[in-house]
Amino acid sequence: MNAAVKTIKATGWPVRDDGAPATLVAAVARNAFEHGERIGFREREHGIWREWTWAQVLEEILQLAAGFEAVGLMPGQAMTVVGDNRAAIYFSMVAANALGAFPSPVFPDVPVDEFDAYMRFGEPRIALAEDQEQVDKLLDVRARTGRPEIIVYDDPRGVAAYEAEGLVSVERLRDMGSQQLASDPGKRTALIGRAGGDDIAVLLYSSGTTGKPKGIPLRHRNVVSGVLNAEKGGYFRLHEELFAYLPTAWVGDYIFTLGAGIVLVATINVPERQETALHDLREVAPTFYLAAPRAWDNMLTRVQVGMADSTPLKRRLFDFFLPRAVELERRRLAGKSIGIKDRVLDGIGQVLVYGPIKDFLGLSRAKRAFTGGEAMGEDTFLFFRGLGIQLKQFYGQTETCALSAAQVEGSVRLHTVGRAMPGVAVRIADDGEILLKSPSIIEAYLDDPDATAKTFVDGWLRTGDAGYLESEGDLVVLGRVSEVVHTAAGERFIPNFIENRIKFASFVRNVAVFGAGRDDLTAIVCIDYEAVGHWAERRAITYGSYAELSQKPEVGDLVGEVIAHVNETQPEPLKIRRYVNLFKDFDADDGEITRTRKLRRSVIEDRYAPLIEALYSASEKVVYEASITYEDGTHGVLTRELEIRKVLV
Amino acid sequence: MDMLLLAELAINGVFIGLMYALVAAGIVLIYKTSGIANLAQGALAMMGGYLAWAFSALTGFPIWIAIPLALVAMFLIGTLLERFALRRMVGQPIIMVIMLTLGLEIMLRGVLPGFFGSAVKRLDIGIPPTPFFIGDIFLNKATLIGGSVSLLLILVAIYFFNSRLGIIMRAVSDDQSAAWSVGIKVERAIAIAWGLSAVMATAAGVLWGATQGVDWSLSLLLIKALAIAILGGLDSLPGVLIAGVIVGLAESLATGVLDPIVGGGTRDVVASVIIVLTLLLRPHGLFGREHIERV
Amino acid sequence: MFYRRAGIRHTRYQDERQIWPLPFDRRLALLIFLLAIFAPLLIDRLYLVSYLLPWVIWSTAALGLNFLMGGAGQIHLGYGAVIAIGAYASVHMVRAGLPFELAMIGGGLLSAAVGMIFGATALRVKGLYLAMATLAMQYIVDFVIIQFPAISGGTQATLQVPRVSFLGVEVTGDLAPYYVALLICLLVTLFMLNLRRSSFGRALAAVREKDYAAAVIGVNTFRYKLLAFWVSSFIGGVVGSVLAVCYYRAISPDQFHLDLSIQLVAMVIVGGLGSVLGSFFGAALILFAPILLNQFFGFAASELGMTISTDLRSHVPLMLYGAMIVGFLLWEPLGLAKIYANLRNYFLVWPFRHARQ
Amino acid sequence: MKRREFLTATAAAAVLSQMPIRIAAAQDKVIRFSMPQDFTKVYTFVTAEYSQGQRDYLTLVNLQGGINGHQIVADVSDHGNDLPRAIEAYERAKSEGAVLIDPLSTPVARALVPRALEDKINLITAFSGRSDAADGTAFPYVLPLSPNYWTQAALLIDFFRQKDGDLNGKKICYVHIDTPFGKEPLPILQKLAEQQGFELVTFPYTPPGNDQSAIWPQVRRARPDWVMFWGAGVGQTTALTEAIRNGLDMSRLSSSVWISESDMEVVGAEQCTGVLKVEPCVSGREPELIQEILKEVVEPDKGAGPEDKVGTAYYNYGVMLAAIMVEGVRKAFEKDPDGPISGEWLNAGLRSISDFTAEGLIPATTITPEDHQGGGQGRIAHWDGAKFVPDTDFFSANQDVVWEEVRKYSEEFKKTGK
Repeated sequence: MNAAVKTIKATGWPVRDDGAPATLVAAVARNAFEHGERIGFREREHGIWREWTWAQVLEEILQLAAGFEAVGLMPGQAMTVVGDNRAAIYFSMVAANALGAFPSPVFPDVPVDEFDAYMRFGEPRIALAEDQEQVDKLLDVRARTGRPEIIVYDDPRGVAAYEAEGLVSVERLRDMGSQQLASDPGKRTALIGRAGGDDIAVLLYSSGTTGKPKGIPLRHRNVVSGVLNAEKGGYFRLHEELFAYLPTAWVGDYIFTLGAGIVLVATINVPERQETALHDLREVAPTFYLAAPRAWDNMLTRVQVGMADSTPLKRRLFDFFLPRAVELERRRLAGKSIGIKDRVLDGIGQVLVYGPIKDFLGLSRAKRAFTGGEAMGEDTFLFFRGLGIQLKQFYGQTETCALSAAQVEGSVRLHTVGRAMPGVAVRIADDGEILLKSPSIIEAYLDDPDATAKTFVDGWLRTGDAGYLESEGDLVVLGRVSEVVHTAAGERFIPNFIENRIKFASFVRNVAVFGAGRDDLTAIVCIDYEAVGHWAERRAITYGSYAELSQKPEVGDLVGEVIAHVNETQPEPLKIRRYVNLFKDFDADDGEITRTRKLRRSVIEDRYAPLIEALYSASEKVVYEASITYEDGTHGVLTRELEIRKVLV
Repeated sequence: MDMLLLAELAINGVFIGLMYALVAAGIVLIYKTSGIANLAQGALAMMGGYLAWAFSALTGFPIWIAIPLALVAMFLIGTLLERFALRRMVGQPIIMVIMLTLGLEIMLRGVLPGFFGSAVKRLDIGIPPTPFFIGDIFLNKATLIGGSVSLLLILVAIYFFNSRLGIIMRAVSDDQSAAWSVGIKVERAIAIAWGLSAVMATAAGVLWGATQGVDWSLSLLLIKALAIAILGGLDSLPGVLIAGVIVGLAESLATGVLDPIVGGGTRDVVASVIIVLTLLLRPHGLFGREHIERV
Repeated sequence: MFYRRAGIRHTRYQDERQIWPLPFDRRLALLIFLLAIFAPLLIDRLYLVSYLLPWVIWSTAALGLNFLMGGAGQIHLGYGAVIAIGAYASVHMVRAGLPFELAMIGGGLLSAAVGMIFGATALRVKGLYLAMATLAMQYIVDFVIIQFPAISGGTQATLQVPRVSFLGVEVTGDLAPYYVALLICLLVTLFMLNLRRSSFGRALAAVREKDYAAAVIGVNTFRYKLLAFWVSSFIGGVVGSVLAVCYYRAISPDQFHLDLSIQLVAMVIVGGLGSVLGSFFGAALILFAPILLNQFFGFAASELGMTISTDLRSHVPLMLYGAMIVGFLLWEPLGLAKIYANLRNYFLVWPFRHARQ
Repeated sequence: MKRREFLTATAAAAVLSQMPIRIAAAQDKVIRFSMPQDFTKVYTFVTAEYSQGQRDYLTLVNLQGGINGHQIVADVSDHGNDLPRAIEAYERAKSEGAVLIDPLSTPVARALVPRALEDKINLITAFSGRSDAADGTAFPYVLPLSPNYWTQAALLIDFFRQKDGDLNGKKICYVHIDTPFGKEPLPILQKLAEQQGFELVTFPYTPPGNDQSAIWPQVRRARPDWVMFWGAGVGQTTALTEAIRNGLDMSRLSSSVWISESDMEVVGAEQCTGVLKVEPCVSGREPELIQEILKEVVEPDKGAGPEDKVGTAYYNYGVMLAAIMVEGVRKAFEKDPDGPISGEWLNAGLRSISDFTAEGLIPATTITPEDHQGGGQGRIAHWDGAKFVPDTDFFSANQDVVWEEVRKYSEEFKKTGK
C-alpha cells in the first residue's frame, strides 16, 4: 500500500450526498483505496504495455499535482493541454484538478495562429505539451502572446536540448512533486480534498463553426452525474476496458474515457501513438468503444477493401453471410421474429465470418459500442450490428457532457438517437428545437454572458438542433435549426442530411450540397482516395494523384451512381442534378471543415463560388483556379480543369 | 604373404579402381561446372546399365547398337535432369541441392527395378568369361577390359576439357558470372556437363553391368566414386585417375591383407576411411584446388 | 477463423517471445498433448504400437537431427550411426545390470562423445564435404558394430533387450514403451521449442547463417559447432536407447544402416529444416507413406482389379519416397512446416488475405 | 494445387485401404496367414517366386474346399526389409487375428522373435532367421520348418566327404557375405573342420557383394578342394561369375539353398554347369503337387505370377513351406476340431506334423515340440546347364554337431535372452 492510499484510508475523500465521489480526484482516491490492485491505466510503450494500478495512479497524480503546484499552478487557473493521448497527460489533467485548477485541452492539430483562441479563458500560465512539435507550437504562441509561461512536456525527445525558459519535463515535475509530498506529510490529504464538486473539471471549447469557440466549463458534478446517469441507464458499466484514442480535446474522450474511466473504475488503455491506434486497439480489445460515425465508416471500408482483396473462398463466405447478417439485423430491429434457420445461420456466420472480423478490428469484446456527433449511415450501422456489436447512437453536446440520450437495446431504430438518459429531461420547443435539462449540463459558458443568455433559458439548454420525440420517447434529431434552407421553389431541406447520406457510400469522403435559393440541388464531391484508389487498381485504372484520380471518367461515373442511389429516396424537387468531383479533399487546415470534420459551408461557398456557378450553368467543364498555401507560408495558384457531370436518373 | 597374390590383387585393383574412377569422373565433371556433388551418379550408372540392357534384351537390338542408344538416351536424360531439377535449385543452400540428388538416387532406385523388374539382369557385352593368365598371374578379363575402357574414356574426357567446349566449361567452373558476362551460355554448359556426366555413368553402368549383372546394386558405386572424387580432388579429372588407382589398390589389398586379419569385409570401409582421412588431412584432395572454406 | 488475437497484450518483453503467443496455438498444443496422453484410450492398439509409437520415436530422432541441420546448419548423413551407438551402448549397459534411466543417459553420452568426433570434421570442412565425411563415418560405425561380435551380440548378431523398468514402471506391453517414448519426445520437443529463445539457439543460428560473421560478432564458432554436434548426438543416443527398448526390443546392425540416416535426413527436409513441427510432419510422411501406399496398392490390386506387376507395385513406395524428397525440394524447400505455416496463415488472417489491411 | 490433390488422394487411399481388411476380418471360417515379405530391398531375388509358390498352393487348397471348410487367406504385403514396416505388418496381423506370420527375412525374423514369443503367433523363419530356433523348447513359436544354415553347411560337408571319401587334409574355402547370415555357418564349419581334419579358409565379402573381384583370386590361389559360397542375390551371381573368370572347377563349387535357375541365367547357364546347391525339396515341375497346381491353378489363369516361374527352385520352396503350414492347420484340426483358431491352436498342429512329404515334393518331415527344423534333411543337386539334377537322395548329416550348436545358443537364449 503506497503512501497515498494510506492517506485516504485515514481521511477519506470528498463525497456527494449519495456517497459517490464528488470530484474526479476523489474518485481516483476511492479507486485507489477500494480497487487499489486493479489496473487503472495501461499505456503502450515500445511495444509493451506499462500498467498502473489505481493506487499507483493516485500516487502519480498527487506527485504531479504537487509538482504543478511547485511551478505555480493556482486554483481556478486553466492549464492548456495539447497532445495526443498519453497516460501522463491524463494524470496531469486530474493533477490540475487536485489543485483546484482545470485542464484546457486543445486539439493537437490546431495551427499556431488559431491557438490563441483556445487560451482565452482561465489565464493559462502553464501548458502541458506532449512532445517537441507541441512545445514548438507553444513557444511560438508564447512569443506572440507571452503565454504560457511554463511549458511542461512529456516526451523529452528533441526538447531536452532546448534552452527556452520555463521548460519542465513531466519527469522533473514528478520529482519535484514527490519531494514536496515527502516533505509535507499532510499534502496528500490536502490535495485529495482540495477540489470540490463545483470546481471546473475541464474547460472545453465549442467547435467554433460560427465565430470564435466558446469556453465550456464542465464541472466535477456535471461529469460525475453525467457518468452516473449513463451508468444507471445501462450505457456504462463498472470495470470496463476503455481505449483512450480520441482527441483529448473532444468531450467524448474526456467523458467517455477519462470521466467514465475514473468514476466507474475502468481500465484506461492508451495506445502507443495515433498511427498505431488501430493495431493497439486489437491488443486492447476494449469492452466499451466509442467512435465517430466516420471512424465506423472507415472501419467498414477497411473490412470491405480487405475482403475485396481476399481469397475467393473467404470472399464468397463473406458475401454469403454478411448480407444475411444485415438483413437479419434489419428484421430484428423491426421487431420481427427470427426463425431457427436464421439463428443457426447466424451462429455459423458468427464463427466463420463475424467473429474473425470483430477480432481483426479488436472489437470482439466490445459489448457496448457507441457513435454520435453525426448521423450514421444505415449500411455501416447495420453492418456492425449484424456482426453482433451492439452499436448504439448517443446524443449530446459538449455542454451536456455529451450524455443526454442514447439508444436502448431492444428498441434501436436508426433514425432516432434513443431515449433520454436517467436524470435528463427533454422538451421540444415550439419551433422544433430540442431543449435539454440535466445535472450534467453546465450553467453557463465561461466569460460569455451573451452566448450564455442565448443558450441557457430557464434552466433549459437550447441545443440548436431541430427534432421531435416519438411516442415511446425516442428522440429524432433532424439537423441544426440554423441549417434549414429553402430552394427557390420553397422546398425545405437540410443540406447536411443529404450530404451525410451521400457520404455513407465508401467512395465519397466529403460532399457539399448546394441549393438554397436555387432551382435545384448540386453537389461538390470529394472522393475517398483510399477506397476509390483501390477500386481503380482493381480495374487497372492508372492514376498518380488524388487530383488525377478524381477526374477519371470511370470515377465520375462511380460517383454518379452513388448520387443517383441517394436520389432514389429524395423527393423530386430535391434531387441532385449536377455534381463535380473536386480535385482535393476538404481540409481542416484550409478551414473547409472543422477539426471534427463538419463542413464549414460558408467557407466552401465562398472558396468554390466559381465552381458552384458552373454547376448551375450549362457548361460541362470548369477551370478552377485554386489558391493554395504552401507549408512555408507562401501562396500559389493552381489551375484545374474539372468536369461537371449530370446525374443520370 | 604370397607375392604373386599381391601382384594379382594389385593389378586387378588398379583396373577395378579405374572402373570406379569412371563414375567418379562424372561427379567431378558436374562439380567442376556447377559446384554440385551429384549423389545420384551411382543411380545414373544403374540407369545406364538398365537402359543398355533394355535396349538389347527388350527391343532386340544387338548390344553394340543398344549401348550407343543408351548413351544417347542418358545424355538427354542428364540434360533434362539439369534443366528441370537442378537449375531450379540455383541459390538454394548446398544441403538442399545434395538432398535433391539424393532424392533422385532413391527415386531412380525405385523406378528402374520397378519397371524393368528387380531380378538381376544379364548384360553380355561379349567379354568371354574364360580365365586369362599371364604366367601364374590371373587377370580378370572383365575388369581388364572395363578398366581399360574407363581409362580411355577418362583420358578422352581430360582431352575434351582442353577443347573449345571444354574451355567454356572450365570458364564456367572458374566463375559462373564472369563466364556469363563474356557471353558464355552458362546454363547450356552446365546442361552439357550433366549430359556428359550421365554418359560416363552409363559407360560405367554398362561395364559394371557386364561384370556383375544389372540390378539396383549398381547404384552402390556411388560411395567408391565419392571416395575417389574426394581423394583426387573434386575438381580434378586427372586426380580421378590417380585416386581411382589408389582406391582400387587399397581396396583390393585390404581384402587380401586386412580381411584375413580382422576377419571381415574391410573392403567397403576402405572407401569410407579414405574419405575421412582425406577430409581431415587434405580436404581439397590430392589434386584439387585449395578453395575449401575453412573455419 | 480459429485464431483470435484481440486482447493479447504483453507487459514484459519476455512474454512477447513465448513459444505460442496465440491462445489458439496454445490450445492446439494442449489438445495434441492430451490426445497423445490419452491416445491408448482413443485408438486401436495396432495404431498405437505400430504407428504412433514409431512416429513418436522417429520424430524425436528427426528433432535431434533437425537441431543440427536446421539449427546449426551442419549436414549429417550419418545420424543412423549415432543412434546405433546409443542403442548398442544402452542395451549393453542394461544387460550389464545398469538401470535403464542411467543406461539411456549413458547411451546418450557415448553417442555424444563419438558424435563430437563426427563434429570435429565439421570444424575442418563444411557443406558437401561434411556430408561426405558423415556418410563415411556411417559406414565406419556400421563396420565396427558388425565386425565386433562383442558389440553386435554374437553369431546371431542380435541383442535381445532385457526387461527394464523406467522410473519404477516396467517397460513392457503396449503402454509403458509408448509413454516412455512420449516422455523423451516431449522433453526433446520442449528443448527444441525453447532453443530459439535462448542465447544458445541464437548463437547456433549465427553459426548457421555465416560462421565467419558469427565469429566476428563474438560467437565462438568452434565451441558452438562442437556443442551442436554434442547435443544432437546426445539426443540421437537417447533416441537409440528408446528405439531399442521401447520399439525394437531386439537390435541388430541392419536396423541402423545408412537407410536410417537417409530416412531421417528426408524427414528433416520434407518436414522443414529448422522446424520443430516439421520434424513431426516429416517423420509421419516418410514413415507412413510407404506403408499406406503399399496397402493402397494391395487394396487396388485386390478390390479394384488394378493389375500392377509385383515389381512395380513393390517399388512404388521407393519411387514416391524419392519423388517426395525431390518434389519438396523443388516446390516447397521449406517442407511441410511451410505448408502448415501457409495454412495457418490462411486462417490467421481469416477472413482477409493479408495480415494488414 | 497438384500437391494438395496428391495429398488428398494419398489420404483417401490410406483410408480406403484400411477398409477391406476390416471387412475381411469380419468373415468367419477363415484362417489368416500373414505374409509380409521383402519384395523390394534385399530379398528381391527370391521373394517374388517364393510368394508366388505360396499363393498358388494356397489357392489350390482353397479351390479344393479349404481345410475343414475353412478358407486360408494370405495377406501378402511388402515390408521392404524395413523394421518399422515389418513391425507394422506384424502388429496388423496380430490385430486381425493372423495365426502365422512368414516374413522371409532374417533381420525381420530376428526382430520379431520377442514379440512372437510373447504374443504366441507362429513365426515362420524358413531359410532365414535364427538357426538356433530349431530348438522348439527355447523358441516354441519360432518355426524354421526347414533345414537351417548350419544343417545346410553340414549337409554340404558330408556330401564332400561322400565324394572324396575322407576330408582329412583337404582344403575347403568358405566365401561368404559379411553379414550375420553369411557368418552363421562358421562355428559348424570350424567344428567339422576340427572333427574331420580339413582346412577351412574363409573369405568374407562386403554386402551386397556386387564386387568380389579381389576375393576370388585369393580363393583360386588357396587351391581349394571344395568351395562353398554363401550369399544371396547379386552376391551369388557375382560369386559365380568371378569363380568362372578365375577358372575354378564348377563341379567343386557349392552354395546353400539360395541359388536358383535365374542366377544361372544371369551368369550364363552353360558356364555354370556343375555348380552344386542344397535342395530342401524337389525342384522342377515333376512333383505331383506342382503338376496339380499347374492344372488347377495356373491353367485356369488363377496363378499369382508368370507361368514360366512355376517349378523354379524358389517357387517350389514357397510351395513347400505353404504345404507344411497347411499340414499344420490340418493337424491342428485333427487335434482340436472346434478349438478357437489361434496361434496356440496352430502351434500345436504344426508341432505334430509327422512324416509329411507333400506328395513327394519334400523329404518326409516330422516336426516336434523339440525339433522345429523338421529333421534337417536335404539333398545336393548340380546344375546341368538347364536344370538342377539331384546328386543324392534326401539325407541328413552331422545333426549331432548342428544340434550341439543349436542347444548352445538356445540355452544361452533361454538364460539371458540374447
